[in-house]
Amino acid sequence: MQKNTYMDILFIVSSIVAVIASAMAITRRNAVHALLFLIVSLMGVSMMMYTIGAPYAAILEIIVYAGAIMMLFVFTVMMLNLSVSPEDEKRKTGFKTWIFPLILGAVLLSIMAISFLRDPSWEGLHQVILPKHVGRLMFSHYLLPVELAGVLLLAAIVGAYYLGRTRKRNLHRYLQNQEDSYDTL
Amino acid sequence: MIPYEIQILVAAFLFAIGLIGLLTRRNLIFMLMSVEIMMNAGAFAFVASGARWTQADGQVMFLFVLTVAAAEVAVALALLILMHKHFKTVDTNQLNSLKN
Amino acid sequence: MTQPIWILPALPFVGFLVLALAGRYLPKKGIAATGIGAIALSFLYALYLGTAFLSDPAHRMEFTLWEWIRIDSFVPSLSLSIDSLTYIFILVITGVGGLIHWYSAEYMAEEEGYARFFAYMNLFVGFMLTLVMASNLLVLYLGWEGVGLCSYLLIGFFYRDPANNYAARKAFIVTRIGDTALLIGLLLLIREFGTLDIQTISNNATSVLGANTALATAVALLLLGGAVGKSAQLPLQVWLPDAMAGPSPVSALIHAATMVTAGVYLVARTHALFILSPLAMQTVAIIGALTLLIAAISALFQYDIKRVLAYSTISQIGYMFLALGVGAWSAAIFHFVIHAFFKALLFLAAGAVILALHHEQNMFKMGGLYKKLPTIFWTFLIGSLSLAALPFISGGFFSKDSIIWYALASTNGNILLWTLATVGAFITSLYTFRMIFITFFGTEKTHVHYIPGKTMTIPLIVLAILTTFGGYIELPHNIAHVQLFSEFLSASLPAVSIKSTLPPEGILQLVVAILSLAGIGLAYQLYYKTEPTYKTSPVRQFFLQGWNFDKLYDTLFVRPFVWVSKTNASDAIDEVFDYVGLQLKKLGNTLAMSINGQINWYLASMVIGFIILIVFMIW
Amino acid sequence: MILSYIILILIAGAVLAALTSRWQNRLSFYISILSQLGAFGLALGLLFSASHITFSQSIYDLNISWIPVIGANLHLSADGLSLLLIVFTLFLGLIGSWLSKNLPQPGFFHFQFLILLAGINGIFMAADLLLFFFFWEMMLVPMYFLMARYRDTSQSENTPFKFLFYTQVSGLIMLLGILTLFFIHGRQTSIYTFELSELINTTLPLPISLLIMLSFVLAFLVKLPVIPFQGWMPAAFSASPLAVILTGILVKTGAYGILRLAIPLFPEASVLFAPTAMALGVVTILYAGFIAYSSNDIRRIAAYSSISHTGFIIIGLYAFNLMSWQGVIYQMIASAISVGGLAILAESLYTRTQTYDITQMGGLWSKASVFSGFGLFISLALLGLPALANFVAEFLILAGTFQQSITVAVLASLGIVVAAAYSLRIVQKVYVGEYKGPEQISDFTLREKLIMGILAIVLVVLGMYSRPITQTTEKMLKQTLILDTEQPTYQLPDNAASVKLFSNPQID
Repeated sequence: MQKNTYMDILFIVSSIVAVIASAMAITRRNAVHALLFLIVSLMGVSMMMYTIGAPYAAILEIIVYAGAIMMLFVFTVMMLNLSVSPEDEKRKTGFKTWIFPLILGAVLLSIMAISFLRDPSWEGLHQVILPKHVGRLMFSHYLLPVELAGVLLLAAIVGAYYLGRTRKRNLHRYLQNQEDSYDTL
Repeated sequence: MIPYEIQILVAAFLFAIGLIGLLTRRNLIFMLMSVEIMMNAGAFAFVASGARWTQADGQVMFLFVLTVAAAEVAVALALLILMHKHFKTVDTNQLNSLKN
Repeated sequence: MTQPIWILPALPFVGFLVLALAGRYLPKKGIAATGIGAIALSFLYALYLGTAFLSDPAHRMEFTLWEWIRIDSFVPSLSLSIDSLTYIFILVITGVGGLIHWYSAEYMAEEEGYARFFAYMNLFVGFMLTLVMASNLLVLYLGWEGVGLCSYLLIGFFYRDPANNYAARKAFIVTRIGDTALLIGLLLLIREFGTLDIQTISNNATSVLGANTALATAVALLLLGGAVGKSAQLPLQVWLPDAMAGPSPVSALIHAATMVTAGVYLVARTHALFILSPLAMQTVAIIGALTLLIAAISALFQYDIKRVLAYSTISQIGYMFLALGVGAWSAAIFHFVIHAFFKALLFLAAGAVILALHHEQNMFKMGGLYKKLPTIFWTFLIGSLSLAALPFISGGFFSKDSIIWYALASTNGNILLWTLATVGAFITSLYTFRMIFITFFGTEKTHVHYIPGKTMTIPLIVLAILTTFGGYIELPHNIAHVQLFSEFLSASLPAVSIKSTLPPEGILQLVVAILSLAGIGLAYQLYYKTEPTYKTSPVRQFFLQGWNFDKLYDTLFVRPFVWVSKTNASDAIDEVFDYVGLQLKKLGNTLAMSINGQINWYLASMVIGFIILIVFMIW
Repeated sequence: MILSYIILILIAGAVLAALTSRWQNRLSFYISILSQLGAFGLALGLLFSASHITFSQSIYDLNISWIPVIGANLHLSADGLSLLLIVFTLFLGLIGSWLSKNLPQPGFFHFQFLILLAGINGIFMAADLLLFFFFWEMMLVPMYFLMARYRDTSQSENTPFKFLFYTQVSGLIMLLGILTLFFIHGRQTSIYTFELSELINTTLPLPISLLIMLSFVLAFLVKLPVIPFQGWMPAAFSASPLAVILTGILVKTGAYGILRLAIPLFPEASVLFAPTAMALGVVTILYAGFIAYSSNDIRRIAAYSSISHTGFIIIGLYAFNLMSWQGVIYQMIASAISVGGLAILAESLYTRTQTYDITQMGGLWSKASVFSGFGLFISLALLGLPALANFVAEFLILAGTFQQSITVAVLASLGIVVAAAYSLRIVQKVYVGEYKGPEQISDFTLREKLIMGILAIVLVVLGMYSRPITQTTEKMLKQTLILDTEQPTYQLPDNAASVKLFSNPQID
C-alpha cells in the first residue's frame, strides 16, 4: 500500500513532466533545445512505464529511444547545422498557425478520452512483468514477428546507407564542382 | 494504483501533443520529432495495457514499436539529409513538389 | 398505242440539264437555241398531240413512268395524263412560254448569267408541265413545289442586290405556307381515300366524303390554301408585287402565264371536291371578289409600271377565282387563256419600255413614248384594251364579261359578287389607262436609248394578235352561239348551272361596257388633260403598300418569329446543361485546390478522416 | 458467319492502317479505303437478298457463346433494315474517309475511323443485348478520340467531352435497363440470357416495362438527339470538321435502337410513351428550326437542321404505321446525306474564306458557281423539295402520323415552312448578294465535285425512286408492327375502315 502510493505519486509527477516536456519540445525554435526536451519527455514516459510495472520497457525506452534514436537526431541536426530552424526565423509562429492544429488535437483527445472513460470499471491486477516473461513470450509466440522486425531493421540500415552515401558521378568538371558544393553543405 | 484509464489518458495527451506539433511545424526535423512523440505515446499505451492485464504481450509490442521507430528514424533522417542536399531546406512549405 | 407524253415535260428538263451542266461552254446563240428549242419542240409535240383532241375532246392520254413510292396499297406513281383541261394549259404554257423565251433571247443578251437564265426558265416550264400533267396529286405537288423553286430562283435572278433575294425568299416562303396547307390537304386525302390519284378521288369523292360535310369542306379549304398561296390571292397575295424584282420576261412567265395560274388549275382540276362543299365554293368566290377589288385599288396608286401590272395580275386572277367559286369552270379557264395572252404581252411590252429607258420603271419618269416606240405602244395598247375589257375589239371583254355574268347568273352567284366584279372592271380600266397615259403620252422625261429589235417585237405582235382574236372562240350566248372553248372543256369540267330567273344579259353587258369606257374617260380626264405628277399622302401610301398587308404580316408573324428565334439563338436548354456542367467543373476545381502539396494539409485531412472514423466506431 | 466478316474486315483494316502508317502514310489511307470497299461490297451483296430474311433467324447468322456464365452470346444477325443501314453507313464512311484524305496522322485517323465503323455496324447486327451495348460503347470511344484529335482549336476544348458525357451517361442508364430486363427475364424463366429474341417474350408489369423502356429510350433520344438532349450535337459539329459526317452515321443508331429494341421489347409501354414522344418530336422540329434560323455559324445551322430532322424521325417512329416507319428510315438516310452535304460545304467554305460565319460571306455565286450550285442544291434538299429524298421522308412521316394524330402532323408540317426559312437564309447570306470574301477564291476541286455529285445523285435517285429502301425494309417493319397491332391505340379511325392500306399487315 505504501509502495503503491509512492508509485502513484511518481507516475503523476513523471506524467506531468512528460506532457510538459513534450509540449516544450514541439514549440521550441532551436532544434537542439527541442531535442533535449524530447529526451526529458522520453525519460518521463520511461518512468511512467516503470511505475506501472514494466521495468524492461522502461529500460529499453531509455537505452534505445533516449539513447540511440535521439542521438541520431542530435547528430543530424548538428551535421546539417539546423539548430535554428530557418523556417521559424522567417515565419511568425502565431495564433493562426496553432489554432487549427490545436482544435484538431483537442477534438481527437476529447473523443479518445470519451471512448476510454465510457466504461469506468477498468480496475485490474497490477503486477510487475519481468524481462524474463517478455523474453519468453518474444522467442516463443512472437518469434516470427521478431524475425521480421530484425529484417525491418536490416532494411532500414541498408536503406539509410543507400540514401546517405556520397555518390561519385562522372560528370563534367563544372557540374562535378556544383555537385560537390551540394555535398559539402 | 493509478487507474488504467488515467494511464491511457496520459498516452492520449502525449499523442495529441505530438499531433499538434506535426500539424503546426513546417520543419521536417520537428515533424519527425512529433512523430516520435506520437509513436512513443502509442507504445506507452501498449505497455499500460499489458500491465493492466498482467500480460507480457504489451511489452513485446512495445519492442516492435521501438523497432519500427528506429527503422523509420534511420530512413527518415537519411532522406532528410538528402533533401537538404538537393533543396537546401527542410521546410515543407517549400517542398511542395507533390502538388500537381 | 400509248403516246410517250412524258416527252413534253422531259424536253425542258433536258434543256435545263444541258444548260446547267454545259451552259458555260456554249456560245450565247447556242444557249438561246437550246432554251428556246426545248420549249418549241415541246410546243410542237403538244400540237401534234392535239390532233387527237380535235376529233374527240373527251380523249384522255395517260402514261406511267414508274412507281414513286410503294407502301402497301398506297402507290403514287410518276404518272402523267392529258385531258382537254390539261391540254389547254399545256398549249398556253409551251406557246406563251416559248414566245417569252424567244423574247428573252434579246432582252437578256446584255445580262450576266445568260445560260443560267435559260436553264431556270426551262426548268420552270418543265415543272409547270409536270404540274398540269400530273394524274396524281403527289406528282402535282412535285411540280407545284418545283414551280415555287423556279420562281424563287428567277425572282432572285439578279442576285447581287440583296433586295431581290429578299423578295425571292418572301415569295418562296409565303407560297410555302400555302403549300403546307395543300400538303395537309393531301394527307387528309390519303387518309380518306388511300390514294392520291386524281381520277379515283374525283370518282369516289361523293361516296367517301359525302356532300356538304365538314370533311369535304376541310379538304376543299386546305386545297384552296395551296391555291391562294400560288395564285397570290387573299390573304397570301403579298409576295407577288415584290416578285417584280426579277427580269421582265420572268414576270411575264411566272406571273402571267404559268405559276400564278397554278392555283386556278388546282381548283379546276379538283372541282369534284369543291363541288361537294358549298361553303368552300363560296369562300373561293368571296376571296376572288375581294382580291380583285383590293388589288385593283392598289394598282391605281402605283408608280412602278411593273407593280401596276403585278396588282392587275392579282386582280385578274381574282376574277378567275370568282368564276371558279360560282362554278363557272370553263369561264375561269377561258379568262386564264386570254389573260395569259394579254398579260404576257403587257409584261413583255413593259419590259421593252424598261429596257429602252435603261431600266427605268417609274412611270412618272416616262412619258411621250408613243412616238419613239410605236410598235411597243400599239401592242401595249392592245394588251391594255384587253385588260380593260373594251367591248368587242378585245379578247378580255369576252372572257371577263362571262365571268361577271356568271357572278350573278350562276346558282352560286349573287348580286354582291356581281357588284364587286363590276366595280372592279371600272377600276381596272381606270388604272390601265392611267398607266397608258402616263407612260406613253405627255412630255418625254427620259431619253430612249435603245430601240427593241425584231426578236423582241415579233413575240409582242404574235401575242397582240392572239389577244385580240382569241376571244372570238367563245362568245356570249346572246350575241352569237360560238362556244368552242367550253365545249372543248366539257369533257373535263362540268357546265355552269344557271338560275332560272335572270335579268336580261344584254343590259348587264351594257353596264359593264359603259363602266369600262367610263374608266377610260376618267383616266383621260385625270392623266391626259393635265400633266400627271406623283403625289404622296398617307392614304395613297396605304394603297401603294398594297393595303399595308406587308406591315400587318410583319407585325403579326415575321417579327414574332424572328424575335423568338433571335431570343433563343443561344439555345436556352443547352445553356442550362452547360451551366450545370460549369458548376460541376467549378466544384471539381474547388476540390482540386486541396491537392496543394502541403504535407501538413494532407496530415490534417488524414486526422479529420481519422476522427470521423473513430466517431463512427465508438458510437 | 459472313456477317462477322464485315466487322472483321474493318477491324483488320484498322490494325493494318495503324501499323503501316509508321512508314507510309498513303498506304494506310488505301488500306482503309480497301477494307471499307470490301465490307461495302459484302454488305451490298447481302442486301440483294435482304428483303427475304428475318432478323432472328437470319441465314447469315453467327451465334457463338461469349460469356457463358451470364448467357451472353456473340450473336450477329441481319435483316433488310440492318443491311440497308450497314450499306449506307459504309457508303458515308467511304465519303468521310475520302474527304479526310489529307488529315494529319492518317494512321491514327483510319484506325479510329474503322473501329468506329465496325462499332456502328456491330450495333446494326447485334442480336444480343449485351453485345449491342458493347458495340454501342465501342463506337463512342473512337468518336471521342477523333473529335478530340481533329478538333477545331478555336473552339472550347470541352466539346468532345460534352459529346462523351451525354452519350456515356445515357448509355449507363441503358445498361441499367438491360440488366434489369436480364434479371427479370432470368427470374421468370430461370434462363439467364441476353438474347434479344428471348427477351422479347418477357412479361413485364406495365410500370416496370415503362421504366426499362425509358432507360433504353433515353439513350436513343440522346443519340438522335431530341430536345432537351440536343446540347452535344452543335458542340460536336463545331468541334471538328469530321464530326459531321460521323454524326450523320451515329445518329441513325438512335432511331435504329428504338425501332429494333424499344418498340418490340416494350410494345405497351411504347404506346403509353407515344404522345410524349410525339410532343417531343414537334417541339424538336420547331425549336431546332427556330435556332437554325438565327444561327450565323454554318455548322451550327447544320447541327440544328439535323436536330430538326430528328424531330420528324421521332414523330414517325411513334406513329406506329408502316408508312411513317418507312419515312423514318428514309429520313435517317436523307437527313444524313443532306446535313452531311451542308457540313462538307461548310468545310469547303472554311478552307476558302477562313470563316464559318455566314454574315461575313456573300455573293459566292459570282466567283464559284459550281460551289454555289451545289450549295443551293443542298439547301433545297434541307427544305424538303419534292424530287429529293428529304421530301419523300417527310411526306411519308407526315402521312403516317396524320393517321394517328392530325394535330401533330399539322404542327410538324409547320416545320417545313421553318426549314424553308433557314435553308434559304443560308442561300441568301452565302451565295447571293454582293461578293464579300477574299480576292482569290477557287471553285470546287474535282474531288469536291465528285463527292458532292455523288451525294446529289443519291438524293435525287432516292427522291424519285423509293423502291430500294421501302422494299428491303418492308418485311422487318411489318413484323415489328404485328407485335404492336394488338394495342388498342393502333386502331384505325372508323371512316378509314374501307381502306386496305391501314389494315393489319400480313406476313407471307
